[in-house]
Amino acid sequence: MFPAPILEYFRPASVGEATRLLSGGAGENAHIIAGGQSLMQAIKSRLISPDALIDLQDIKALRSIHFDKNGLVIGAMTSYADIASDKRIPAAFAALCDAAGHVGDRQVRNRGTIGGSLCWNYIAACLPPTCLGLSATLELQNAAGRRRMVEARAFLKGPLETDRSSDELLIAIHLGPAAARTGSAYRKWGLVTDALPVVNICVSLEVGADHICREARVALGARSEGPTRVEAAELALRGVRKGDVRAIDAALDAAAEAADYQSDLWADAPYKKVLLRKIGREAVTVAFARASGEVGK
Amino acid sequence: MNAHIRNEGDWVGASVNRKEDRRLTTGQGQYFADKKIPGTLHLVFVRSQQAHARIVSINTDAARALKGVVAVVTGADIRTQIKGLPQPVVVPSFAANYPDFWPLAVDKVKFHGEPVAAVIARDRYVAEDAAALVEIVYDPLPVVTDMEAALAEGAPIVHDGWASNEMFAMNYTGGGTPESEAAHARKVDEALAAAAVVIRRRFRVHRCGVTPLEPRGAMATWDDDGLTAWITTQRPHIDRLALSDVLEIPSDKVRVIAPRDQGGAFGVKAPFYREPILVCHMARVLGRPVRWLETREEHLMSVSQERDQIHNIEIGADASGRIVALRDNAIADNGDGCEGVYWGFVMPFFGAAVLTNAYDIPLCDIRIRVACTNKAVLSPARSFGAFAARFALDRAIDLLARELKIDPADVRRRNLIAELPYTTATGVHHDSGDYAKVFDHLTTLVDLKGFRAEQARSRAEGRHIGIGFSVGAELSGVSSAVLVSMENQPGFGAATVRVDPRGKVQVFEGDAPQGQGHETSMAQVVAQEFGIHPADVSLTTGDTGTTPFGSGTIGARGGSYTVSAVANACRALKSKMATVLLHDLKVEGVPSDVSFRDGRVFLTADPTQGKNFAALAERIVMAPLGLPAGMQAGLDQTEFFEADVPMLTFGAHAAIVEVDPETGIFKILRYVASDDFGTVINPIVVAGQVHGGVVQGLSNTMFEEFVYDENGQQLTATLENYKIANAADMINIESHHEAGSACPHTPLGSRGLGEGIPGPVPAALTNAVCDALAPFGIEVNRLPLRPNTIWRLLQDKAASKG
Amino acid sequence: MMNIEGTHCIAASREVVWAALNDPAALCAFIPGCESIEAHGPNDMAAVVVVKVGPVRARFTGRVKLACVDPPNSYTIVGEGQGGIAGHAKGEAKVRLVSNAAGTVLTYVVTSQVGGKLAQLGLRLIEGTARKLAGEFFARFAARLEPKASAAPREPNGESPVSAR
Amino acid sequence: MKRAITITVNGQEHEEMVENRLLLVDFLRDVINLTGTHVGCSFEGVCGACTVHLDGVPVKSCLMLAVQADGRSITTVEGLAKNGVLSILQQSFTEHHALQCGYCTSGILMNATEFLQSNPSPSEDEIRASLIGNICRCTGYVHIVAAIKTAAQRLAATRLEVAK
Repeated sequence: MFPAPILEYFRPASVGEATRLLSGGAGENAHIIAGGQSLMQAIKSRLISPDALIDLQDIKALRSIHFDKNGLVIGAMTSYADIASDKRIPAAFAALCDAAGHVGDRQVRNRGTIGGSLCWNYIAACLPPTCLGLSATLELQNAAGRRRMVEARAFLKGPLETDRSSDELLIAIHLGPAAARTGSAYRKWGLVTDALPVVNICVSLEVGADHICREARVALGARSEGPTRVEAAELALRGVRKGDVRAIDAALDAAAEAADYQSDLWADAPYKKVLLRKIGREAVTVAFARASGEVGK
Repeated sequence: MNAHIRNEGDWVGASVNRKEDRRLTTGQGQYFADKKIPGTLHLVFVRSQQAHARIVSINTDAARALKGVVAVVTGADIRTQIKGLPQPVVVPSFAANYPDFWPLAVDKVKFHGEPVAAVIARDRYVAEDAAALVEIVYDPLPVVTDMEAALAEGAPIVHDGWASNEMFAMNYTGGGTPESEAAHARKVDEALAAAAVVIRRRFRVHRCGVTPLEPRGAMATWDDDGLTAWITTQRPHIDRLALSDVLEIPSDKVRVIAPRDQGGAFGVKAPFYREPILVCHMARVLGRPVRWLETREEHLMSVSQERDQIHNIEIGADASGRIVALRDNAIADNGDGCEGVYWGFVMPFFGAAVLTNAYDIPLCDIRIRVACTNKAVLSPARSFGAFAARFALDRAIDLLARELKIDPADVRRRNLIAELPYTTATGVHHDSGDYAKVFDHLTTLVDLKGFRAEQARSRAEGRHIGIGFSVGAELSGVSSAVLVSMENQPGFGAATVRVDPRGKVQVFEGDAPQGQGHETSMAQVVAQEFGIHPADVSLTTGDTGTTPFGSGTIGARGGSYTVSAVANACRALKSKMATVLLHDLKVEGVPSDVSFRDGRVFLTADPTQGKNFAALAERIVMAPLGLPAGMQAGLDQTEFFEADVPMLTFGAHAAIVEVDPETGIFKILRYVASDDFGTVINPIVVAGQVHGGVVQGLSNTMFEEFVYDENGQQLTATLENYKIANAADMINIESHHEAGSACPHTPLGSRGLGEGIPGPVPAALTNAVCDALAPFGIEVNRLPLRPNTIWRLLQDKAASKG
Repeated sequence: MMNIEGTHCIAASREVVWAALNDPAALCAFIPGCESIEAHGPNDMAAVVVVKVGPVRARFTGRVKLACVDPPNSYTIVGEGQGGIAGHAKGEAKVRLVSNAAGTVLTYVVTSQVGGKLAQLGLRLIEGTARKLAGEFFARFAARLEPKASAAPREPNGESPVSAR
Repeated sequence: MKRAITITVNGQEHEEMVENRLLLVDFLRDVINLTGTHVGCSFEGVCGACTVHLDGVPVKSCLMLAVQADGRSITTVEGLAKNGVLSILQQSFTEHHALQCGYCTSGILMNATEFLQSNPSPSEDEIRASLIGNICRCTGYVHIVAAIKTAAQRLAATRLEVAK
């Protein structure tokens, strides 16, 4: 199946050029194409028929992973493959590597980008709940050059909806600063390996030297209303000692309750809660271990 | 002779690298979509978004007005221009309700995905633009998507004018009159009543299929010579006759070519479909080449769906586990039933006919009803019709074993057909072999005794491992005796072998392989017979203009029928060549005194007396002087092979799994197949067939499912939603054929294989899962086998225990 | 097919609420993405609705009908439309009004079905979107009937006055 | 709606006028007639048969527009064999019977060629995970995994040879 006619194709070389196109230069029905691994599906199926495409591939500045005084900065056009293979990403943000390393398949990971995933905000996506669970802050810029920082929580709205306004470009994803002894993990379940998640979870834990969780963040995706943080589970994890399976399960049960899952082709709603407990245990266990520096990514 | 042993220098039995692979690994394959003719127009179908609705109006103005569009056609346009189906050549010799249909829907649509209109344009992109502009107004009708509901009183009727949705029904046993059938049923009742143990269960197998990676396609040209059509098809010769009938073109004016390389078929490309008819018709109407290339979405919406059966089974056995009687009331969901050759119901018909599998069951009462619903028609899929039947019976046997507290392997072995030949209650002929030996080999391979000990230890540690068995007596070619009634076609295998004056051998096969490696297997046989190298043998397939008539690459006939025709043709030519050699050497003798080896033809008794193979061929073809009296010149031979009895291939499968009872998630630890393939022509090719067949079966069982919602909307028309197993989900399948024995009914002793391999898979896997969870006592009698299902059953069980 | 249920308290009399529920112009204002509604006959209207989910837009043209009309207590509003290549959609809301001290309690049960490409592709999108649209409809409805609305417009994170379950 | 693009394919530069909406896979197959790259799905981009290298990295050419590849370098299956000599991986595929119908093979070869560069001594699990983006319907993957394993060993031996 083929795209409907696309009148214009732009390939800006800079953020400024891209935002100018967005603010009117490319016309009303212009779409940004990052890696295009989701957008091209929508374009080929003609659920979306853009008059113009703004391809960001030439904006080299958007493709980087570096550290600043607050923590980690990932350019919006950084591919999943680059994130998954970056050995410098610390345990606090290792969930990002878990997620990026299991999106789709190798080919998709080579092309797909973190920024594209966040701006598309598909229900069954890996990166949105991960950035939510890591309390990422997103940096956007408009044609006037105004930059604004938005928390992932505010940015990610319902399915396919975000806080990005039509003249803004997502520039970077900021993570941190993270407290010492913080570890995170992301896990998902799909009917076949690495499929779009039927349930997924991102867990980030700050753990004391006594192996007791001080702070926890839990985010779930694969919900019909978009990704969400689960405060009940976060509260329940605070004070939990590493390896306390019963307490961890109780927290995950709270997460499952709050998830409000719907049945779909792959699993019924009650079973999704079971799956969440399974992958959640794994995520919590790995996050604990990473927090205390016991395992790498 | 052990089937797998071969002599040094033999080509038959050697794992020869395939001749096909150089071109296929370098991108030089010639698949359907790779064939291009300048000036070709592209046809795109507009398909129904409704499952059941009257067509109120179709507005094609906007589509026609688009630049680049050449034509837009609807059912109303073509129904007077061409004949619809059914046409005799593609109708089985069975009494059934055959729905009338045209390539495009007329008056009403009957499933989500039915072609309603077609756009022909200068390129595919424009054709798709125009297709989006065709406006169709529907008046929705009540939808029926459940086979039992479809057969109930008062159900919405899928086909106008039908009294009910029953397309086909059959009682296989009991003699054919209502009285004799009733009497027979009473006999079965009595046997069941007298049995020490009776199992009664309903088994439900979901809709899934084989979905080759290359979708379908058709391209046609029309000129003074008539119609030439390139079609992704397993049976070009049948398509040719059918096109001739439907389009009312003399058959000598129709040539059908199946591309040399086809990207898999597994049965899906065997029916005579509606789309190629329209492509050919439009090429004639427009006088230009027209091509249609199926999208994956179309493929998943309209073909490649099979299985979808319910089996209500009763089996009775004595205390030792010997089955004394079997009853099955089976139902199949055939969608709209519109498809040439099979009409969807031939698969479930066949599945019920082979229900008893390789088991000796003396008394059977087997019936089937096939319903039409608002879904796509069933299309053949590897393990033709039998997939569901295999699941039902081999699950029932496990339940029987559990009831009797006997190991399911023992119960199975006890019931295997012990003495061959054997004819089942439904009339299926089992020809030869030793089923028990093949099965015993399997239990040895998996070390059943050792496994049971390990299982006990594991359970003590809280690990749940289990083993499951199943068997399959599968098609090894299909004889005319079966095929004439089932598909209205002959069953023979056909091949022409031509030795050219340079000593190269050309083989012409009327079938159309799709990845089975015929170029290599046939070359190995020819090389073996003539004592030449397989590199000197070429194969031409699938072109009705150049190949002998054959019914198609179906039912594992490559290794049984076609290869036998090739061998017999070689032998006839050898006899001729040997006769000429003796004649030229002025030696008294018979052809069997002459050997063919290492590129030479010589007297066995005196190897110095002989000729190069090529030189002898040149002498006969190019210098046909002084030939033996009465002998014709030339070295072309066409043979039609038909075994003297219908043949089967036997295999036994075992799966070993570990299940997590908390989630129902299971892992396959081992999957072992022990098969009897008779004389194996190419062991590595055979192993590949087993691996692929088993993985298709596993994928069907665990992942794949065509889902229709209650409105008949098909929700699984992408590979995102129709999940196929990937490499990470699968393991190394273990394939063994050492326990096989040469088939006495074929010249090489080979048996056909490949077709039925997925059949035993769902029962083996499900039995293994249930065995692992035996302490919980759950029964999985419904597919797909998914963690969710297992978990749900465990929950229900726990709840019922309170 | 999915079911969405909700309850809404509106500080207006049942008669006022009922009148609004029967006024095409008012309905058009409440239905998210509604471009036009024209009355064709009693309880029968033609409507054009653009459904927007993020960057995906589909324009549906179709019919809106009222059934089981029991003034001023309840009715069923049924809409169905064709969205061209996107597919087709059908939705029905059973609406019930009960007076209480604060005004009117409106309860609704929405069932919706989609077909065609939407059903194949949007499987996971539709549930959330349908809830969102139902929520928006009744939130706007409340906002319109209560100029000094205590019911705030729906918040992005689901803190809506509508309790969708 | 049309645009002039220059794409280097298998080392050869192609300058063509194409529609903006033309998919890269159709550019390869229909514009420059390299039909070794195949199409197996509609729009979902799941089957992997169309996998090519974009600047050395495997991507799905059905999920890209040709204009997106303007100025970049593509390698297709036709570019793997050099001077008629099969690559070690291609050779290993033919020896292990790692293909039946061959329709998925081009995509798998392109994916696995680069995979073995990035992970020269993969475990079986890693090989299987690397193939998730390529559906094979015929082989059950067993021989494909074996062929990649063997190729890894041979490539290692070749590197050792070069090092010596």
